[in-house]
Amino acid sequence: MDLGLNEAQQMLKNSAREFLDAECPTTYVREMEEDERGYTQEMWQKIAEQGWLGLIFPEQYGGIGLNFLDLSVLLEETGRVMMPGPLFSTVVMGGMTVLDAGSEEQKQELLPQIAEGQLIVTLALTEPSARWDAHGVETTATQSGGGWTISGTKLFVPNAHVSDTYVVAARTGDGEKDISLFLVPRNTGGVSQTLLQTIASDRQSEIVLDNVSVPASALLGQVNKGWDTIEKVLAWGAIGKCAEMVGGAQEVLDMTVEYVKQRTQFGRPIGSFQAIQHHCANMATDVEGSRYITYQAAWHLSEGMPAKQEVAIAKAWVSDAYRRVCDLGHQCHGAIGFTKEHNMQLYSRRAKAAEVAFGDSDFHLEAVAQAIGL
Amino acid sequence: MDLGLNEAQQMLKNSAREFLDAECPTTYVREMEEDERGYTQEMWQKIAEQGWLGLIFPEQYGGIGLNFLDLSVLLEETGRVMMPGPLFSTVVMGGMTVLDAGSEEQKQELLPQIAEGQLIVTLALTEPSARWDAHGVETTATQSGGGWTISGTKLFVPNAHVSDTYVVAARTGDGEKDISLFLVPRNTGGVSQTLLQTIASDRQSEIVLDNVSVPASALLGQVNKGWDTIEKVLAWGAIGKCAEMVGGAQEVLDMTVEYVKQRTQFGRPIGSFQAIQHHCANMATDVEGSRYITYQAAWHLSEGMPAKQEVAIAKAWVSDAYRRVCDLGHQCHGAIGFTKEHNMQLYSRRAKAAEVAFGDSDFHLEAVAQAIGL
Amino acid sequence: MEFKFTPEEDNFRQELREFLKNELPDDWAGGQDEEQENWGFTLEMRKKLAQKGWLTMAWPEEYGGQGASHMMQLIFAEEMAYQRAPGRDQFATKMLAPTLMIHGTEEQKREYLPPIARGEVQWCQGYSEPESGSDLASLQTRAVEDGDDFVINGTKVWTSNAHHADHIMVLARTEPDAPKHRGISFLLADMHQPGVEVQPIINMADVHSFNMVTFEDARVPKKNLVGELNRGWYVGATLLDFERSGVEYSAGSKRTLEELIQFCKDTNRNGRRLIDDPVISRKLADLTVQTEVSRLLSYNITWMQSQGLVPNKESSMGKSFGTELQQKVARVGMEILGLHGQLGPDSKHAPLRGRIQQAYMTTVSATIAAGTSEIQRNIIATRGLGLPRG
Amino acid sequence: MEFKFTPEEDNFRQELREFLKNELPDDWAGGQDEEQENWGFTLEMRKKLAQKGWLTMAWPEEYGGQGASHMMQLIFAEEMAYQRAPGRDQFATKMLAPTLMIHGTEEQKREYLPPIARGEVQWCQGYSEPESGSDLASLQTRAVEDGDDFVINGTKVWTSNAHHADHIMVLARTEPDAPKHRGISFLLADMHQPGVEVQPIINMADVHSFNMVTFEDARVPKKNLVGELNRGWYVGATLLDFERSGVEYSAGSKRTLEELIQFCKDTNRNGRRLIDDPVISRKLADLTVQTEVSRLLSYNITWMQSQGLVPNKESSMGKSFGTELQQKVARVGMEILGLHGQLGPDSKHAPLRGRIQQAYMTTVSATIAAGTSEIQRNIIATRGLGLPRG
Repeated sequence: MDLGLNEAQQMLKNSAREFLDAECPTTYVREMEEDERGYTQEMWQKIAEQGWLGLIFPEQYGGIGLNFLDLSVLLEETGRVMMPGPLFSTVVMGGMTVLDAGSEEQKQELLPQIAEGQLIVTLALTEPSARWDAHGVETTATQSGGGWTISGTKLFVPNAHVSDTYVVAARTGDGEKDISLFLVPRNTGGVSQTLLQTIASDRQSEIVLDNVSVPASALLGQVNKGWDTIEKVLAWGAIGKCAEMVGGAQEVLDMTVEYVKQRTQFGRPIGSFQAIQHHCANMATDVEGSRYITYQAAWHLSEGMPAKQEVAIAKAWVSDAYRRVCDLGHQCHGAIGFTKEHNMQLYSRRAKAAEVAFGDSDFHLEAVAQAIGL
Repeated sequence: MDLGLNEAQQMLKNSAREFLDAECPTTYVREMEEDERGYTQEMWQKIAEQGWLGLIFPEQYGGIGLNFLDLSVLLEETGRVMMPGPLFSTVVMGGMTVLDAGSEEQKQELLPQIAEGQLIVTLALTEPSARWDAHGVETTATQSGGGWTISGTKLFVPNAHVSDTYVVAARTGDGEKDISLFLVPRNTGGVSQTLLQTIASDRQSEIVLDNVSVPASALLGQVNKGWDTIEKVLAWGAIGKCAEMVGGAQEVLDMTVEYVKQRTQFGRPIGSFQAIQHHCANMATDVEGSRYITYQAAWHLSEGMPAKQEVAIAKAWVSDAYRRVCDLGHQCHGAIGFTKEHNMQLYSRRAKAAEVAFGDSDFHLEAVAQAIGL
Repeated sequence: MEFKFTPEEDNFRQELREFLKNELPDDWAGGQDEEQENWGFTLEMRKKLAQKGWLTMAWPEEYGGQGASHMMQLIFAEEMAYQRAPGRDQFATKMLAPTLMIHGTEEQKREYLPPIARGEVQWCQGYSEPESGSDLASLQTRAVEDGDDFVINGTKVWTSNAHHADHIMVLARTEPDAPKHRGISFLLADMHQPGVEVQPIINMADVHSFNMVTFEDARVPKKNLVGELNRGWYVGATLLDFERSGVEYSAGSKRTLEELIQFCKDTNRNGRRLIDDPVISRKLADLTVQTEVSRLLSYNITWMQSQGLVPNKESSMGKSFGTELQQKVARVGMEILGLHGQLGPDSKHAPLRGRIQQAYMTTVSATIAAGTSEIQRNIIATRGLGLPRG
Repeated sequence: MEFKFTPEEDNFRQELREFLKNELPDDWAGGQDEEQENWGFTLEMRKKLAQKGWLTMAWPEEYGGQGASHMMQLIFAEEMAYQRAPGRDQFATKMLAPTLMIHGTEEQKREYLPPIARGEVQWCQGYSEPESGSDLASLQTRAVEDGDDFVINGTKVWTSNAHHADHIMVLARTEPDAPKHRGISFLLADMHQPGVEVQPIINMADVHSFNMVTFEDARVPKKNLVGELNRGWYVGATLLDFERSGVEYSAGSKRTLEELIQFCKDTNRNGRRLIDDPVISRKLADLTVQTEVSRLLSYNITWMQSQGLVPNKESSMGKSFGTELQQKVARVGMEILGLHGQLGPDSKHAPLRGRIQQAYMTTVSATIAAGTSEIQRNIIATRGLGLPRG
């Protein structure tokens, strides 16, 4: 048992924090909420220069060769400052899918581009049914003339508006898990993309694929074997999201503690009132529990160990814990916290989006029940 | 809408409180916890003299002719002081069953005796399966030689050790609700009764009926129609129990408020600490909500109106609310509250028994779901 | 006891329901009344409700009421909230008017009540200040006597509907040297005068609901002092109990819950109706129970008022329970909607036209506005149960 | 990071498990160690555990330990709690000993630690008094210097295992005129002396677990003063952090939860296995998650100790979370058992031999003993987060 960061992770964490404190203040986050793209190209290039986009890719693909645990350390920091932009979708949802399923050629082609910030990729998985299982994939791909024709509707696809390439999960057989993955450039004929209005002011899209033709080389991995990769990506996504949430929750706790120390009512700081103190204590306990339960799962994933139960436990807990932390944060902040100008609500809106991403606690409690044989 | 007691109810409440404060102090309750019968004959006679045993029976059966709402007002008071003895089982579970199902002759014979304190009756319904539906009745009664032979095991029968007569629910046909009721004197051959060790130190028994022969006249109501009565009795029982719980919860609140006013720590009454204040506020809100939700159902039952939803809502809420009130009462009392010598634990143990009697919140939430068409 | 309405009351509810059915657009799902785009419709509805005499039913006839029962007024409030119908000015009808009837002069009542009854005015509430929220009595807005007037300087905040208001009730400090509760007066000020400035505050749901109101030498005639000079705190507290005593909390929850239940009956997911998922059905049953408790807590307040009793801890119980329930309903709703819960009202994929998402965001303020849940529990404990102040 | 045990640690757990399997009766379901009928077995087990060197593994060898890692000790504590095995004297091994290693003199360590390591003694904790519970520092038991001794007078209460104890650690006031935290000393007293009287306190589960201990001119040699005179509060606080830092909370919950899950798999109700009831299965999954969180909160405390860090808010988090979870597990267990949950251990109809019912009653004290949940949250907020004291 070792619950601490190693030296390299601590350095990564420190440098990320330093970079983000300088480059990603909430003024930037707020600007990006209103911005059409949702991030600046300048910031994206800086992120690439930090090596974050290739952090988890092996060196032969232009990456740094760190592991998922290291990536989680980074995501805790990006979550802390609510860093806008397609890092999560490009690296965790796009890049790691390519890394897991792609042919050597595909990896050689795509991963270095991602690492350099030249290629933005996302995963188009969920559909209007909003299911996380293979049944949820109703988009079909059929072979035609040496290539494939894909039709269907994808919903809640993050950063599809700026992604150069979509990894599209499509049904290629009648078996439950007969799902295959395809690389579909955004500008392919028949692809239309519409931004959704979401609670987190993030950039999720509806993608309609209307008889979209792609060549045989667009197939990522083997036919009907895509779901094996998706299952891994869902676990990475869930725990990567947990790491972001831990960072966000910690920041909400910190900002709340700061606020209740300085806000005075009845002639004393409101942080001296027991009700407020207990709210803060509950928040702190939730943050602490969230952190270890997240890193336990991240470590298992990082080691390539079976982690169904650990992942489900983590996402079930953190999804609710972050929301509770925000609820109490709001309660401690009073009216100022739900004004648009205050940062508190930036976090609580993102907490809701993160809660439902990759399955909420209802979904993962069901998975826990299955994992322990209930 | 009228949420207040009428004058007669207020008088009943006042006189009950006066009587119980004098006759049923906690010293008596504690003595009776250790007593084999669980109450004194002297007290029983006094209760009969108060008219409580016949309160709800029509005057032609030796009763006072008050209604179920009036009875609920009384039960709130008996619950407040945890009055020991078979009043609830004799009146609500025994007497009201006879009143609903019995022939004129049976009512003429039994009810005046109950009202006078001469006859103690209980309902033997639940079995080791602990189900509250008709499927739960596996005890059988078969016709033989002009009478009936009854066999089976009843569990959790209140006050069976002192009841002269058991109303036994037994299966008399293959249909789901082919249940009939029988009057079985305790001393009938083949009846054996064993006291159970229970959390509330109340007096519940296992009753084994081993080929018990009763005459045809033992049938209460019609063959295979007993479940109609049982459904009513379960509603009366649930809401009568809620009324007791409201009384108990109010007393727990009162004793807790009293304690936290006088108990001093850190140089001030602990009731001046916000955490304790908020515990007490939550208790008070639970008591208030419990009272109105109980009386709403009691009024509906009293008026003979359909009340499935009101009953289920009340028992679902009050079962949990009373337990919450006790939990917080304990938390405010600290260590002294879970010593045997303190009254707090007398209430919290009874709260648990009342919670599960006539269905707990899980059971009744399911009933609510059905009632609103979920 | 009687847990039903009289035939007359039932008839009135029916009449009101039909009126609203006729007046509200077919697809009416409620709106943020105070937003500019809806304000015209709000005023129109107000006029019509006033013509029916419904805005102020329980008032004495001399002030524009009908001397109806408190229960009739509760039914009006409940049904309006349940139907999410616009038109009520709660600051005037629910809060100011009953306070004026207790503490106001005959002249004040005659001046201010009839226009409210006629639906001609909008009031707002000048209570909170940037440095005085939960500790309202520490407020620093000053009112200084100057001839026949008070001259007001200071800043009020979180002032809902100030941008539409004609009048504001202002708690202002008139005696700076007195103990803080003893130097406050309750004044009725005209919003349409120089020296009153209104700045919008946008909330997290991107709605302009609150405002900041700044007074710079604004004037209030002395006859607009309600209650005694320097005793305004007690007038203001009376008003707060009225503010917190609403049946609106449970009515709103009930409506949203019913819509959720219907949605779960109508919607399939993973091959079965949502309602057939036992975890979902359990959550909805649980909320049904709590909504019923919330309803009775608020009925009790009205019943007490009808008996001439003054609800106090009961208002705080109803308020804290009701607003926490509103948050639970919104939270469970979001849980049920899952990914779709993220979608705003303008999205074609948004279930229930995005109402749940809006409720999720707007109810954040429910346990804070009109006194936080913590303050309510303080009140229940100290004023209600007699626990010593901390 | 590494979220697994080393092979050596796994081996030790396995060895301990097998040892306990051999030593405990086949149908061992745990007992109330401190009850008279079980006490002989407790002492027997203690001796055997001592012979294995397990009672005090992480201690330095010179005091009877083995210099093993904190994690090894955690495994011992976790497994013992999980198996509900008797024999540990937590007052000595978990609380007093690590405190003595920090604050004790060499002489005290040499005198008191080896007997603990050999399993020869029982300690108890003389902290609370009738008028000093949460406000422990207000304690009034007096210790007055008299020659080479202190003479103690006063009353301690809620003293678990005092009726079996050889020694008691006493917080006593040695300087009545100092500020309350600055006049307390930490003393080690012999229970077997005139002037020490032990009276039983029976708890709501009808178990003799607590006692009242009265000192009437009892004597403590001055060499038994731990830490400085009048600075005992800080010694005592060190001990409290050790007391609250246990993995026992989660281990106990884990065991009970697993038994409940097995029971739900084995038991049919209403024609299906209990476990197939989605509402029940959801509750069990939820508790599984919380038990895991509780486990990691306590692992973190041990990990900090292994790094030479001093857990403080972490102990209070682990304690409050862990004990509240114990209550939830017992509550859910009772919900699942329904009517049968009422039955005590002696009833033939009692599921799981009445353990759930017993847990339901005994865990009432969990959030009160060793500092209430309210006190833990105060500590997290003030000492942990730096919020100003109220």
